Amino acid sequence: MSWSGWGLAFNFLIFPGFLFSAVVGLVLTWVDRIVSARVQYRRGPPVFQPFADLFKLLLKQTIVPDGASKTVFLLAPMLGLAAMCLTSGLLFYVNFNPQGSFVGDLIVLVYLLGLAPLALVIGASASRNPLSAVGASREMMLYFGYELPFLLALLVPIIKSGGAIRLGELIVAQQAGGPFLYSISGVIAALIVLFTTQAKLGYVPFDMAEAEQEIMSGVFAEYSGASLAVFKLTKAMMLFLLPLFMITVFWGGFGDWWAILKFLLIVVLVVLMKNTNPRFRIDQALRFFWFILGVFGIVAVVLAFVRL
Amino acid sequence: MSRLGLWGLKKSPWVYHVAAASCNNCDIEILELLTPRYDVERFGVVLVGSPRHADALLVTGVINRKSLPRVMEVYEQAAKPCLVIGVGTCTCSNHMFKNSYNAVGPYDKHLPMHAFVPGCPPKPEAMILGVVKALSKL
Amino acid sequence: MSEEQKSTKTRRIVPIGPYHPLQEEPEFFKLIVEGETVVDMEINIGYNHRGHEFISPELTYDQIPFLVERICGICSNSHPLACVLAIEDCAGIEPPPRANYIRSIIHELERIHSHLLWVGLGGHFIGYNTVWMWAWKYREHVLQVFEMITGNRNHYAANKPGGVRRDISKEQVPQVLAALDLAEEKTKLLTNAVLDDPVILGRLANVGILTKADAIAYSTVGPTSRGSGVPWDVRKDDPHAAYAEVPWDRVVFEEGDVLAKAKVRLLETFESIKIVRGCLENLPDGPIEARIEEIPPGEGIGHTEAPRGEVFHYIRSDGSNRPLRHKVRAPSFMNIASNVVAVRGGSIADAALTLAAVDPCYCCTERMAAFEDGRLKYTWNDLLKLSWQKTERLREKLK
Amino acid sequence: MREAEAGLRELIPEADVFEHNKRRLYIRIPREKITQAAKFLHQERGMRLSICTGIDTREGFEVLYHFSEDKTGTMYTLKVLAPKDDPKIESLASWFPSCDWIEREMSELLGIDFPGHPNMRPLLTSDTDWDKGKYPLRRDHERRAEEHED
Repeated sequence: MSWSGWGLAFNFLIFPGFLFSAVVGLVLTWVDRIVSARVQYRRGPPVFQPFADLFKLLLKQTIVPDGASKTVFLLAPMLGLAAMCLTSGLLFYVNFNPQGSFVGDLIVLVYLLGLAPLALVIGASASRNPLSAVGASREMMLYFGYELPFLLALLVPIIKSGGAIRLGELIVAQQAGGPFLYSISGVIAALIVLFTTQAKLGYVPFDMAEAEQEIMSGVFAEYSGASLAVFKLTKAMMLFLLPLFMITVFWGGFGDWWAILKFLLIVVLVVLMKNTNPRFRIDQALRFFWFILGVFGIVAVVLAFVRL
Repeated sequence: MSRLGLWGLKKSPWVYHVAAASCNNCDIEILELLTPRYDVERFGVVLVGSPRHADALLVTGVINRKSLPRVMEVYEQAAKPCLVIGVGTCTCSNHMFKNSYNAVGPYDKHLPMHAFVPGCPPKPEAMILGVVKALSKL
Repeated sequence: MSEEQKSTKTRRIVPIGPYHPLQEEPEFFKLIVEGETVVDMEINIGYNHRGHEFISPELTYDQIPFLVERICGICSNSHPLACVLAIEDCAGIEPPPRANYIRSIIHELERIHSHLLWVGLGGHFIGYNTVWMWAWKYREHVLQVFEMITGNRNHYAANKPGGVRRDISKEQVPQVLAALDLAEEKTKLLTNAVLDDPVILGRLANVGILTKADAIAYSTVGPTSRGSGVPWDVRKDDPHAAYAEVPWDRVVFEEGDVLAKAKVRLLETFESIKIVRGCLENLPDGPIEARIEEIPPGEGIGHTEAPRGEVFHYIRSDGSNRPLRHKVRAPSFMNIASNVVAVRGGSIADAALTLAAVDPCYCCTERMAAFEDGRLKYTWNDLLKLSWQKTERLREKLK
Repeated sequence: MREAEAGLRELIPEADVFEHNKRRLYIRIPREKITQAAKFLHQERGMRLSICTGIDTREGFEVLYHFSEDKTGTMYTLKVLAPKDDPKIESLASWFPSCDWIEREMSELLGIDFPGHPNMRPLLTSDTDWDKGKYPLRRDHERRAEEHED
């Protein structure tokens, strides 16, 4: 892989960027749905289901609600999608090419992952729907909620690798000294990231921003057709990329075939968590993230300093 | 391209449930469709929370003067193309409420209906057949 | 963000309904919120008004049970039962004992299915779809019993003035009992799963509290009032059908929050199972209906405990075969009004839950006809064009 | 004799009590006494208001207040008559929230006026093209049954 010209375009659009991660992400949403169905004594949809959903949405009418600012409303989904494509490119590049990563790409990645909820907030605010506004404010609050323990948890691998903020160094350190997960601080940090993943994906118990029963799909309420499809695609890609990120940072990267198994394990864990919990209230979620996970995050950081 | 969309629509009809002065029975049976015994997610049917996401509106009940403008608004908000399927005898003929001062149905006076599923309430199997027949005309 | 919103004190209106996934029926709640806190609520009903009280005087006494059955599809035995009780009260006749027992059996089976339905929907409302699926899976057993003994999954048409329409045969009794055993076992499982889950408790406890004083002032009925420590239960207070003859207990909780209401419903399910068992075991022999010669001029009141609370029917007769006036009061009419006090001070998420917690019921065969027959096929573009044309016409109309 | 019945007779001497059977009591009282009687039944005897029924009769509009005494399972029904040319009955909603909705419903479907109601908006028919001044539950409201052939 190269960082220039056509290669870059290929990386961004086909592999591992847009197309590849989209297809894998969509298959993963099927995994999500089939596992949910089996937990609930149902059969679940066929494997092509997410693709049918997507094609249908892409070709349906896209309505811009009255009073919404058209440009922002329609561009917001693209922002999230672009961020995810970049994330995908970056993650794959550093995993297959640990020496080639640049300084601070971990921080870039954190911000890229933050762009997806931001896109939701922007889009929902642009739609001028009171329910979407409630959803947007919830999404924003949730973002502030989980970002603090998330960053604390990410400090753990940084400390363990001796202050590296390059993903490549993290991977190299793990290949040399074993994954960071296999230590007390690593387990705590990984659990925090797992909960954050749940929240970033907008899955139960942290789906209050798109609570269908309370605020009619909240942030998505006014989206239809292609723009909704882009949001769904972004979510699907996140379902692919967030566990991948977790493996990269905590579980030794995906240099070997075991990574696939680790990856599926994380996805199934996320789906099971989704199906065995009711939705939190937003204040409960904030309390959970700040006062429980935040404290655990600090504990993990301290433990990491004393090399536990 | 449009054939791909049509295939998608047939394979993944997302339904939004509109009850206009119904007795709740058809509504409950519609929800019943999603539960383990019938599980229409097998066919890609998902109940969505916003009319903007809907491909099919399942309407139930005799429409009354107060709900009529709201139902029409919901239809207008739905992203097109959008099927409208009437569930229950009330939607076809006002059922036993035809003499009521408040019933303004049946639905085909107001909305472009694609199918009716009569019955009070129709059995869930009949509803599935209704949606399938409506889709098979596409 | 939340602090900032609280300080600016901007009031917003968050509409719930008329078409909202929270409710199966159209109803409009305007929540007036500051940030996420609900400060007031307006309720706008009438999207479901069909004029039953207007139609009823046009029908004969034999037809009316079918009409009132269609007030509500979930409590579709309560309304006919209360109605025939009112007619019998007016005419001064007593149904035979076997009819009374069958009425109780069907009424309690309905309560089981309705409470399980609520538990499922309650799970759905807090985003716990697994509870929804499980509860409704177990509810299917009861619906199958209904299909066996009355011929339909819903709308049982069991009651008629003077008795019941269908008998329960000897062969059916063991089948019903078997289904009950299954339902009881599974409901126990579900009850434990729901009431032991700390997150569920965190969501339900101390939410949407309806105080005892408010419950009395608003005259709430059924589980809504029994969750607030008001022990009113028509089955015990004014015994009808076979309720005085089988052993069972009231379920009352004092807290008044959503959790208490959920507990009332879950535990009542077991009481209902107990009643059905008792009735089936002591089912007396004899006729299933008393003959009514005529309804004398006068008036009659019938009330019964529906799954959601007291259903009240009043009949005024002028001696003909049609009533002069037929008043219907569904339990939710009283319960929903009490929401105004219950949601104040909670968050939007809690408000949605509180509204659902009273088990609102606002309203209180199989053939298929394709709309246009023939081999007409729509293409994607046709569909788009047709839909858009119709939308334009609608828009004109709406203006 | 029941305690509540005796108390009511004492409070309103002109009350005309009709016992339909041992659990159903109908008490006809003058229009002006309804607040007094309802306060007695609800606040002193702790009864629950089941519902009110409005009826269009030959004599006038009859409004029935069905109170349920849940301790004994007895229904006490207060009957009040308002003449057709002056359909007015004092509202109870200001102190008794259970009456709020039903009074609104009676006023829009039957055309009875409840002076003193804190929030007299239509309950079921607001924001519709409702024919003002037509009350479907009155006997003279046109019936659609004749238009159709059954």
